[in-house]
Amino acid sequence: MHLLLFNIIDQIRSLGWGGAFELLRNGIVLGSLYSLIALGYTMIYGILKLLNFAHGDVYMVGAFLGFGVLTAFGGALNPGIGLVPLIIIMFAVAMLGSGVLGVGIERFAYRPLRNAPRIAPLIAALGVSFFLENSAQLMTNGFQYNYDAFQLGGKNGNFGPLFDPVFTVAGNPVTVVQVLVVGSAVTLMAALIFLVSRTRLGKAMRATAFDQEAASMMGIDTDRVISSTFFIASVLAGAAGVMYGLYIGTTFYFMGFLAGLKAFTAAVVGGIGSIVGAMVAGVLVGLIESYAIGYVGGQWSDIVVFGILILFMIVRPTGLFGAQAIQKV
Amino acid sequence: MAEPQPSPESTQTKPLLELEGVWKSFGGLVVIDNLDLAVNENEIVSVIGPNGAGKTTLFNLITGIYPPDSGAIRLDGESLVGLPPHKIARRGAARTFQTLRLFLNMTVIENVMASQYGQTKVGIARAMLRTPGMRREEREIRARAEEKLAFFGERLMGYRWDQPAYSLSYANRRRLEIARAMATEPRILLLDEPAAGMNPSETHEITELIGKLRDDGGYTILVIEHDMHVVEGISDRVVALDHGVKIAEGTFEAVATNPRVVEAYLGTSAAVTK
Amino acid sequence: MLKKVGAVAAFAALASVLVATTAWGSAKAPARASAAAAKTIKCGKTVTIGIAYPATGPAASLGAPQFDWASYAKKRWNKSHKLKIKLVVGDTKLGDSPGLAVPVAHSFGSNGKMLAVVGPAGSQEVQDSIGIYKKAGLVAVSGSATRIFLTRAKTGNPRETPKGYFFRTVPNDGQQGDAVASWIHNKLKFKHVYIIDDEEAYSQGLANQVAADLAKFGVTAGRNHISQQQQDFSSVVTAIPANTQLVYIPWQLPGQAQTFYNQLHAAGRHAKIMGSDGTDAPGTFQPNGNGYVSGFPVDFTSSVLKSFMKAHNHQPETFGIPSYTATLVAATAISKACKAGHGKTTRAAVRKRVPKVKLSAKAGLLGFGIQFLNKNKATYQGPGDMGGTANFAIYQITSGGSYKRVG
Amino acid sequence: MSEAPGTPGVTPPPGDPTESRIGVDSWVAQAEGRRARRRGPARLLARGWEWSPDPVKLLLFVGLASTLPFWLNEGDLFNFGLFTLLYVALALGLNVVVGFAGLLDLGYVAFFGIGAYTYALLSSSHYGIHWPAEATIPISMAVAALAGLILGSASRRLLGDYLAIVTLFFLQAFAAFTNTANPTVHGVGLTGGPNGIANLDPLTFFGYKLNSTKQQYFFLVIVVAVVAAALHFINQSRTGRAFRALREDPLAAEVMSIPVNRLKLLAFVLGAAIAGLCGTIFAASFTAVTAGSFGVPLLILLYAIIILGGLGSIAGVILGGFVINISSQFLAPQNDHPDVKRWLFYGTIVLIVALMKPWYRAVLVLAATIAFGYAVHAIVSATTVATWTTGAPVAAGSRSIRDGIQGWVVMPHATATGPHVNFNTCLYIGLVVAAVTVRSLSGWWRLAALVPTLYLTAMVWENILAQNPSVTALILFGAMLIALMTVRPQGLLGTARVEIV
Repeated sequence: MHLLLFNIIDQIRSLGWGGAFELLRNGIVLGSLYSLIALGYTMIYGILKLLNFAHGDVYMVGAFLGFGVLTAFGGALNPGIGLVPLIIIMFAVAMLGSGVLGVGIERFAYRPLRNAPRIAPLIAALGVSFFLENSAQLMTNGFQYNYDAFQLGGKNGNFGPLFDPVFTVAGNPVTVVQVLVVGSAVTLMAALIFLVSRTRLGKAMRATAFDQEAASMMGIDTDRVISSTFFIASVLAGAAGVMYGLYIGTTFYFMGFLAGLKAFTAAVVGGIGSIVGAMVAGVLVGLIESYAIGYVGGQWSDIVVFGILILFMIVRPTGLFGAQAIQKV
Repeated sequence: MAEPQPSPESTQTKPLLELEGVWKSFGGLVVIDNLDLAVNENEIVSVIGPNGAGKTTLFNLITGIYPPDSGAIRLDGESLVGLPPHKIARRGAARTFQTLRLFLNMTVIENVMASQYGQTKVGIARAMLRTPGMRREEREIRARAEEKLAFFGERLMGYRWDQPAYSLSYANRRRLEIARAMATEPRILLLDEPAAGMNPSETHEITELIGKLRDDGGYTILVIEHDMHVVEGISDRVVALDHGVKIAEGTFEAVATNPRVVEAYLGTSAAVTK
Repeated sequence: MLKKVGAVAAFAALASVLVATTAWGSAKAPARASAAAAKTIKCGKTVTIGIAYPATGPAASLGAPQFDWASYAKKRWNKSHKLKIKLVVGDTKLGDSPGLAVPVAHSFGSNGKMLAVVGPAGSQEVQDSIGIYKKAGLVAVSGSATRIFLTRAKTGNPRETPKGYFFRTVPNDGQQGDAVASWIHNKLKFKHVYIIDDEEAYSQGLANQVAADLAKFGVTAGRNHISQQQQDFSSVVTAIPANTQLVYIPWQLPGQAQTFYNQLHAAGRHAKIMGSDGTDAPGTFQPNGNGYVSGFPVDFTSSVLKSFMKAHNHQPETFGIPSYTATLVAATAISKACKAGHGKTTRAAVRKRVPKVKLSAKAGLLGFGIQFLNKNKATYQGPGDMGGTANFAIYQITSGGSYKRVG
Repeated sequence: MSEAPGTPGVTPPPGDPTESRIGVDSWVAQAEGRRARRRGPARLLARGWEWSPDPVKLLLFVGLASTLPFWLNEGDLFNFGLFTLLYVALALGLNVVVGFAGLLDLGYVAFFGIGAYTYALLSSSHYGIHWPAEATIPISMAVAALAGLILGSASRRLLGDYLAIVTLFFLQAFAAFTNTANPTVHGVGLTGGPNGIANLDPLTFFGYKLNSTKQQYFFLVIVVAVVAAALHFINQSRTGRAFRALREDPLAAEVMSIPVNRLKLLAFVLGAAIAGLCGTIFAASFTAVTAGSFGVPLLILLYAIIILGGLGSIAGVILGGFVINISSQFLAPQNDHPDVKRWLFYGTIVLIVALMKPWYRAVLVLAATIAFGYAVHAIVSATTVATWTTGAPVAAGSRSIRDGIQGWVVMPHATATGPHVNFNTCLYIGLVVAAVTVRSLSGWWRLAALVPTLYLTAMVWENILAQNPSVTALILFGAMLIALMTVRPQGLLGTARVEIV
């Protein structure tokens, strides 16, 4: 233990400020992906009190849809259309496709269980997750598929414009794709906040989340509101999937599980049901992970992340932004 | 935990349940405001007051669901402050809930047997081996449960024992809650709106029952009630609360005609004076 | 009363079951084990070989080429031989829970027609299940279990396999580690190396071996770990010291290695990168002129390889080639045993044939002929390992993506 | 909505017969009597099950389980018998936590792992310690129980989903600890890292070794019987009632003198101890422990078992264990029963269709599907190149089945080149879409849509699923969970729970 601590200090010193910045950057980029997925968990939990275990797999499907579009246009090395329209189409198809998938999952797996005991939809969610993950394995033969995003738009297999530096801090570049990921994540989150706080649908969502029965008596079509929530949540996950593909460069049928778990963690740490909480905590989880890998070492990173989270949950069980519910008796 | 022995002469002079200067606030909102309250042995005291007066919070404070911010709560001279609810139940304070919290998927008799946990002591090791002592205690638990249910006449007897609690009607659920509270062998019963949602004949019946609980069962009773017929019919003493403050105390007539009480009920004096 | 009688009866039944178990176990257990090995099996027209590989779970992408190559071996064998072979699949779910190598071994052992097994894939799977194969008298020929001690005879290591039951058609970690380390030290003359393993048994074993060898040469080697489900390596890249000349990544998933290279490069690092046989996949792992890989000396011009790639329409995965070879070894041993037994044979007979099988470099697709050792050799090899010139080759990966053998 | 005349078994309600009885509790009480009653053997079975006393049920289980070794070979005994019982025993422990006490514990598998590792450290050459089972079993159980106590007391303030999350983190941290951290103790990695610990001793009781699968199986039969009996007794005791009360309403239970926190801890500890016991048995009969063995997939499997059987029901858990393990074992590729798989698959589909009422609809659909298949096959073979219809079914069994399938289902030749590359993907997605469509249609439209859907199902099975049996098992497992939940959320032997009335 003592030795480990010594190693950490040594590592911090040897990486210096440049390394610290790099880890910060990596953590924020990864964290904004976690945030986007966590938003889905937290919205669905908020409205249905359901932990949608299948959400991570919707994200995986989104990544594959983006890959499908890329392949349909000739692949990253030889795209048939310009870079910007290509990326826009990838996002559009992946977001729409994941959204429809999310609505379908809700309609056929969860809606019949509205009045069942709470554990039933939870198990159905596990079933959906199993189904999606293994279907993806069946379709992909278990291989990783390369977006080749690094070469996207580049000449002769060199790095494309996505990996040009936008600016550098202490010699550490921040690339276009990193700005793109964080920027679109922030845009999507801003749009979401606007939607929830300002629009009719948002009001209906909040009302349904607060009391489904009362909301339906007030003339709100709760089924439609729930469908819309699933749609929005899945759209965000789909977008995250494409961003991941562009940033990391691969998709993999198994990728939904761990990302889903981390995002789920973020949703809980943020205070499940809280939208701002999910955003902040997503970035936080990304940062913890990044610094744990950089300073403590890869083999300890999961233990550090989960250990911190266990401690956090025990000290503050309602999460960062979750309200302490007063028990009505 | 030994069952509290009915103490000798001292109870005559000392109240059984005693609250002294109890405060409770939630997020800055004072719900119970410097409340003093005493309930004597074998007495029926009613707590009345408009919605939000802090009546149910009072019960929650006594049974340990919330701790008071300050003040003392004593049962038979011993402080209850800081004890977890199950220990308070063992000391002899049992309650029912306004919003009915039965163990719905358990059978009627199981509901009553379950709440005898505090007075019984066979652990899992003996349960696993099904020792004779364990089986004897099981029989005793069952007998006591049947005895409590018998208090309610035919309504909770016979074939009803083995039916799930959710199959009971509303009135019978209220009765079962009382039986369940009785099974913890309390010294004081806290009944939270026992007549709520009942029709006139059932209300009449419950009024009689509460009297019987005191007379035949020997319980001391603190009751929250909105129905003034019931309050009039059962109370030795009435305490009126408004915004956590005790605004009146005394006989039913005295309290019901108290101007502050009338005012607290928003001028609907008709409701108070029938 | 009824309950009491019932309870007493239940306990009596339990007790009698216990007694029965005792009597049965002590009498029959040892006798049955050798019976399975000696049982006569008719060869008929088709003989059965089991193939144990990870078909599902996180390592499924490793299992797929192994199965494809083994199936290809079956196809080619059946085209040119009268005695056909049939593959029975066993899914060991490497890395998933619960690991199924042991149940698969039990199933194979009880399959009355089975004569030999290709696999298991992972070294720890071999170590977990070899006892069961031994009991059933089955021989296991693995195309990917490379841990050294599996084949070291009588060195007292608890991970040693019983002699004559386990064979492999890959050179082991010791050979690969030596080849890699001496190449880094002697040819590249690098002084600062960073080693990252993927926390799987294969990867850790190889990484430890290379680290130990490099330490002997006085080369400093940093160490880090990633997980097999990880795909964002940017923070791992950050942790690599700036003066690092070569990053050694003995991983199992070539896709991961390629992603790692891209991220390393995107972060502005210029260290070379070196993979192992796990990442030896010319279609996937293409570090653009900055990489090396240690792999099987495959003859890329071979017509068999070309027709495989055509038939399977996916990138030229070479990780599965030793499973092809292993299938041929098993099939050859069985056919010889069947011939010797005039259409009948036993598992024991097949098992004894395996060490005598010899394949030419051309037939085996690997750049060396197959012949098995009978005793310990040099520092690392032992019975079950291949003798002769079997070793890993070092490839440089050119900027065009083709592999050029350099060592 | 009037009451059916002459409902037996319940005394008729008193009072005026013209009075409305809906909602009156005597009316509610007779709900059982009014329910449509089963007929024939199903009813006899249900009656017999309800009436037989509990020791008889236990004897029935032990009796049936004990016959297994006489008609299964060693491999099947291991996979079908030993595995099932191991899952049953594990699920019984999980049932204490989830079913009895209503705590959503997602870290349960970690205790199983702790038990297994404890055994591995105490009975192997890893540290050269070879203690006998009579010592290691209590120690493993105690260590697992202690871990349960620690996790339980750390998270005793947490409820519901929060508890689920903390326990899931615990499992992940345990997996990371055993697989990757592997701290060095006495010069040896404590957990062996990803290699795990191999060559464990067999369970040895007072010098007597349980070497063979049969011995281990019988030992496990005894363990399951004893654990089931003990849990049954606990369930019937005051502790069991307190657990149920706690599950129903923790606050009311606390107020009714039940020490809720201590009981939660007790449930955790009890579950963990059983998991620890299973861990030792698992480690000993696998002769090895590997970090990967204790992860989320196993957890999901166990949850599936207890939920399929019916939460809180001991008999249900045993039944659930049998159904889940045996069905997934049949689908596992190494259990080489080619015909069984195919018959199981088509049989299930025909059975589901046959349950349709009235009967002539079922016949119509089946006949139409068969005709549809021949028509499609004829059209495809007449209009396209030969490779579309020359594929061969995998492991078809007898020649006639093989020919029948080949002439009915469109099966492209199994080369993944040319126009067939995306055929399977399109087929699969098409089936999912078709199934969803059938689900949302009604009446004759549904019947009409059912015909091509059934045919697509057969095509997907022959072209994709039968070729990838291991993945198929998992896909069908997921689909089964969804279907079961929508059809019968309380599980097979569970009683429907009422949450809000």
